[in-house]
Amino acid sequence: MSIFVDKNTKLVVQGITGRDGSFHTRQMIEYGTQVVAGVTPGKGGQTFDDTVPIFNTVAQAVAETGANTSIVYVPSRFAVDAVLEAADAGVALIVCITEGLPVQDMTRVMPFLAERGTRLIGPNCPGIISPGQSKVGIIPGQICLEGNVGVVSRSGTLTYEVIHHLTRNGMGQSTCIGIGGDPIIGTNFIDCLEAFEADGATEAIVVIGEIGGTDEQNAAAYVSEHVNKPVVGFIAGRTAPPGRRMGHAGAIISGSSGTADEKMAAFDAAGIAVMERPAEVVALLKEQGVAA
Amino acid sequence: MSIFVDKNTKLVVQGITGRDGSFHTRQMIEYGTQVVAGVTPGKGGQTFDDTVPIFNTVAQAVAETGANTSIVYVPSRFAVDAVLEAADAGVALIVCITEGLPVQDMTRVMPFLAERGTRLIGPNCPGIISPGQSKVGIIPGQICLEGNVGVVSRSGTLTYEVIHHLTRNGMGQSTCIGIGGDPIIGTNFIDCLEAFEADGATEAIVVIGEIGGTDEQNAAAYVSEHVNKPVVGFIAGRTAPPGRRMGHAGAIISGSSGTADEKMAAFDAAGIAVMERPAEVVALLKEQGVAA
Amino acid sequence: MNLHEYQARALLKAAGIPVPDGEVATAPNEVEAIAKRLGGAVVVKAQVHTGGRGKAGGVKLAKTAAEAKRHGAAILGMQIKGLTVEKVLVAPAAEIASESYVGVIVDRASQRPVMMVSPAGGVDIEEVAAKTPEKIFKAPIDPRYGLLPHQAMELAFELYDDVKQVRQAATIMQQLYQAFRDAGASLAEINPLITTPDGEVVALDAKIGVDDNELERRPDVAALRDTSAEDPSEVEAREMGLSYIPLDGNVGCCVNGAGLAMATMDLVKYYGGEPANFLDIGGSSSPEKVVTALKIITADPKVKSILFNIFGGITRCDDVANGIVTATKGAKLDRPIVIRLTGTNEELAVNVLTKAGFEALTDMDEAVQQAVKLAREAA
Amino acid sequence: MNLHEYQARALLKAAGIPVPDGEVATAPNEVEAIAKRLGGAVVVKAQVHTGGRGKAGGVKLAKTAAEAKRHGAAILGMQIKGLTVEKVLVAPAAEIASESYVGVIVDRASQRPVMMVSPAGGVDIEEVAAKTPEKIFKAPIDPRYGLLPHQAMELAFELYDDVKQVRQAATIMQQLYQAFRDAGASLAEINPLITTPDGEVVALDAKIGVDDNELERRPDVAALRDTSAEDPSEVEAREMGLSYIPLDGNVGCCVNGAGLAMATMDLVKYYGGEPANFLDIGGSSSPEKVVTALKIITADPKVKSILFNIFGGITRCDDVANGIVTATKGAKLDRPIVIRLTGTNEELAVNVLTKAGFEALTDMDEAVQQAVKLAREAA
Repeated sequence: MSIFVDKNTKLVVQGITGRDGSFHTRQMIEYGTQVVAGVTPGKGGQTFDDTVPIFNTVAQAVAETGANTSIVYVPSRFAVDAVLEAADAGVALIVCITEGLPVQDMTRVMPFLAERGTRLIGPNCPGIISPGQSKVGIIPGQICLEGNVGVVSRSGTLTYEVIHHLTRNGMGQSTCIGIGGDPIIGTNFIDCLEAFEADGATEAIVVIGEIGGTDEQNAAAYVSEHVNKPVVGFIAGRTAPPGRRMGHAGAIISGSSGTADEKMAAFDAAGIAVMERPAEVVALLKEQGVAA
Repeated sequence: MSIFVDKNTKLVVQGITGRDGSFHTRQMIEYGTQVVAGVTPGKGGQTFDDTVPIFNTVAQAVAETGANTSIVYVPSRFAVDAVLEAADAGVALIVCITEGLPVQDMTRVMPFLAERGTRLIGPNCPGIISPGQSKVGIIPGQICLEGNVGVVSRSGTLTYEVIHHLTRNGMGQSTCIGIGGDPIIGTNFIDCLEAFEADGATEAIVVIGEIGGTDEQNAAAYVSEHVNKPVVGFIAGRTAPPGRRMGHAGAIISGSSGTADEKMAAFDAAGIAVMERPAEVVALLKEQGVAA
Repeated sequence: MNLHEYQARALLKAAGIPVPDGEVATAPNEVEAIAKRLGGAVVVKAQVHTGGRGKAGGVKLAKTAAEAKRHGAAILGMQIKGLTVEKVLVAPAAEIASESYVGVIVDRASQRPVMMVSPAGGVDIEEVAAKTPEKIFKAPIDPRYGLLPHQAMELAFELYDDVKQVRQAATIMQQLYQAFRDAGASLAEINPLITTPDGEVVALDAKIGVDDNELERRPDVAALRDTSAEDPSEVEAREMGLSYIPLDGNVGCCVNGAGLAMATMDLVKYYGGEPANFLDIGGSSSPEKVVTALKIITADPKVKSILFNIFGGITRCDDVANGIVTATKGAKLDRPIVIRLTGTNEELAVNVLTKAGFEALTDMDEAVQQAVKLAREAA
Repeated sequence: MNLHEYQARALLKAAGIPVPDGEVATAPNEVEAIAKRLGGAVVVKAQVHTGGRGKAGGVKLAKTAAEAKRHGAAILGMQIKGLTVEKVLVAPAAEIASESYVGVIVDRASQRPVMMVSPAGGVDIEEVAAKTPEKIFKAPIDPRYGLLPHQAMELAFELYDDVKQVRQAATIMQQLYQAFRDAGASLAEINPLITTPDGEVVALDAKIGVDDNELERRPDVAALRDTSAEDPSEVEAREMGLSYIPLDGNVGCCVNGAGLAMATMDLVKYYGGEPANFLDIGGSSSPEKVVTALKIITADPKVKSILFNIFGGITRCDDVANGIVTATKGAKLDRPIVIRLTGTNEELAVNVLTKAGFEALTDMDEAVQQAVKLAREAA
């Protein structure tokens, strides 16, 4: 088991013939993901790498291949419509890797998705991987290991760092999901916590947050009320100055709100074991009774 | 019993101090309608005719008086926002008497109301009356009689003509509702048929349609599948030329579609007794077993 | 309100859609001058608010400016379905490689705008829809989002294979939707949308119908109304807030309310007569409106009897009665009149009318039968 | 990207909001000339991207043009929170009857824009929100509909009793939202929105923050960027696609990924050091980016040791290694460097580095500890 993606994930790649799209499509196929279709307007009828049929529209791709998940690699100025197109075509899950989507556009995207019951992961995220089953995104497959720790993070490489520690210490993952670094994202911590709590294969959860916003505080409140599995947490940005965007559009301390300290305190109050360093993840999980 | 409005209707009048609003508010109060509030921005705190408190906003009116229904008499350029304001304030039913609302605006109003679960009657309609209980709109109260015939119509004075025949012949009405003459309206024939069918006080239904659109055809299909009560119908516009708007924005035969003949045929096929003249309403109802 | 082709073309052009050059002329000399300026073959097209111009001889191809002038002289002043041609559009004759249809309407059933396209363009689209519905492709538009790029692309792929043309058509659809929004239209269509021999996608003919309810807030669009192309009596009625449509019969009808007005016309027919018009004096009627209404009805020489049918609600019967008395004070009516009034202030009205020597009925069927009979006797 | 007050004022003015006159000056003479043109008392306001200008002496009232010139001379060139004042706004001193706050932000929690108003204007709104939250009134905006007229009226009634002022404020809110939309803003506020003694509602100070992701499609807004008001190293980094923020410490950090970059800074602090900067070289890094990154880090004299922390994913470790080698080929680094690399092409990278005489670590904690130690030794 796992959350959001698994062996039954049938993926359509939007922007399959682009630089990033083609590179990562090969990586995903190599990992074992069922990539059933690609979309590039005007290249409908062609075949990607002699294996994946290309369509002009997502609607055609879904109709012809039964794709249930889409991944968006198109450039930022086309990405909003790519997400809406996938939602209109009826896929259940959209993973948007592209960064640079205007936040006002996202305020219009979210109700569009809600009306159609479509889940979005991202934008500006590394995607999701359920080790041994399916990889939808850019998380390096070789650092992951099949197992029972669920990992959810607002970050990319910091997540890899944590996964790396887990894998080296024999702690496999059920699903690793990067929810993205933007102020408005499709899937938040609570969505993932809820899914991990319900997932039979997940025994413990690692939550990796950062400064900015109140998602971690909301996650903490959710954990104390609804999550019975052990949760371990990390917050990046204790040394970040207020008022500056730390790379991620969403990583900003506004006034005195959204600091790492406030988030760590919220984790602590909710019974989430808080790491001081990423390297502590394994030790803390063991303390919570998780076996390597 | 009745549909949509009854003794428990607590009405807020939007535009209560305007020319039409004040005139019809007095008529409604005289008829016995519970008019609990009025709204005119800037006149909050005043009292209409020493009896009805006036508020600056519908939200305030609803909060202070528990109004559950609103009627809109404001000029057409303010009417769209008046409808949205009432929906935002949480009333369950909005009756929009005002005519002249742009149809493209209505395409945006409808999903707004749907999201909030608000029913709109109109725009460009005479409103609704449940004789002996409540009158919300401009249908003359003195031509109505309490009883068990439900009347629904796209027209105003043509409806009065039919009600007049019913009342003069001792056939009272459960509710008479004018759904409006515009191409896009909040409540259509089917909504009313469904409500009349479910209403214990209604024993028979009179449907008064006209040329333009396919609402009557849809109503006919609905009647044959879902309505067990006797239904009598009339269609105005058998002599109307194609391509011309007959007063109502919605009363237009487009190409060869939306003609009176096609609608009458649909009624007939659905087992709806079709009047040739408004004066036949009583005789046809009696044929259907309705007692005077 | 319908726009002329040349007005619709201008709106589409302003929205960025490629439209061939073209100018409007009201005299044959102007036609010739425009044809000279354009050079090459031109098409001279009657600008009237009706379909079927081509069949009626209102669209002609000219190889030379002189020929264009001759066509202009023939078409200007021509009658098409009862309308006089006051203006012609002179445009370059386009070379056509393919013809498609692209249009957007407000769909009553789904309560949304719908973009429709068909590779079978250049012909009556209603016929295509009736005979080969599989050649019509539709995208419902959520007006809160507009026509989304992927929707336009999906439709455009139904028209063309070449991705360059697909993108051009998709852009045109988005521009067409924008023009539709900006004009407050209930319909905006390009028929045909052509491809030229060198592969460009171009809008050859355009049609825009504007929602009358939009005109108050869009004075620029309202200014496009061409009253010279309308029946003067309709213009006068509209300016007084009356809704009037002339017909072919001989019983002049004056009614309050559109539904009742139609039902009155139908009843005239039912009793063997023919209505001369649709006329709704509206809800808040004043004696002045009634005076205008009577003036318009009596100006129609086909009218042999006049029928008033008033169900008082907001409309006060005495207002109508006073209007009738005022209108007939100066000159006695030269045609018989039948007046039916019931509802608000009925008694006052009957009083006013009786004093002035008019009879007042209260039953609709009775009044209609009488009016039909009088018209028949007068004919 | 933050706009200067004078830029924000111009956008609000363009949206129709009443804003007092005012011009920008870069020299005391200009200040004097503007003050003369305006006549009467003026206010001279430092244009810098930070709050607390007033407390820092960056906002001064002048009764005469000569006094304005003196204030201009004092304020221009002044340092406020590390930023040099290059421009001042000279505006008429307004008479104030009341001060309110009106602002619109994108609210992360509700994923919508929210319009906020408070009758307690002219002060730090965050303080108002913290101490007297009952004085803040909010309306969530459905971006598909915009700020609806009734929402604006509801908020405006919380600010004023006079219906004329209520309508003015409601109109200003709708214009503010439009400016917010048109600029691609994440924040747009008027603080204070004042009433004048004769009852007019006027925007006295304005603040607009633009979403960087909007700049590509809004060249007019992007053109408002004032690089003279920024740290030159930040400008250079941004132009190379790097995300760089200078800090006060002495360990220069170069990391791929924002989260890992923050975690690296935090770990520096954890092991007793102080990070000199945040620097994210991004996902698709090239050797060129690494060269620029090293140049920016070494240009900071506070930096005593340099720390690379790279987790290869899309970023290839060998690209980073080659960048380091290229950057140090001409001139040897004058400060110690610690390099941690793991992930994609790790072995290639170690090879490249070893050949060039660098040591390569694979553990983050070890690398950070070493960099902290080296900085401490160098200090």
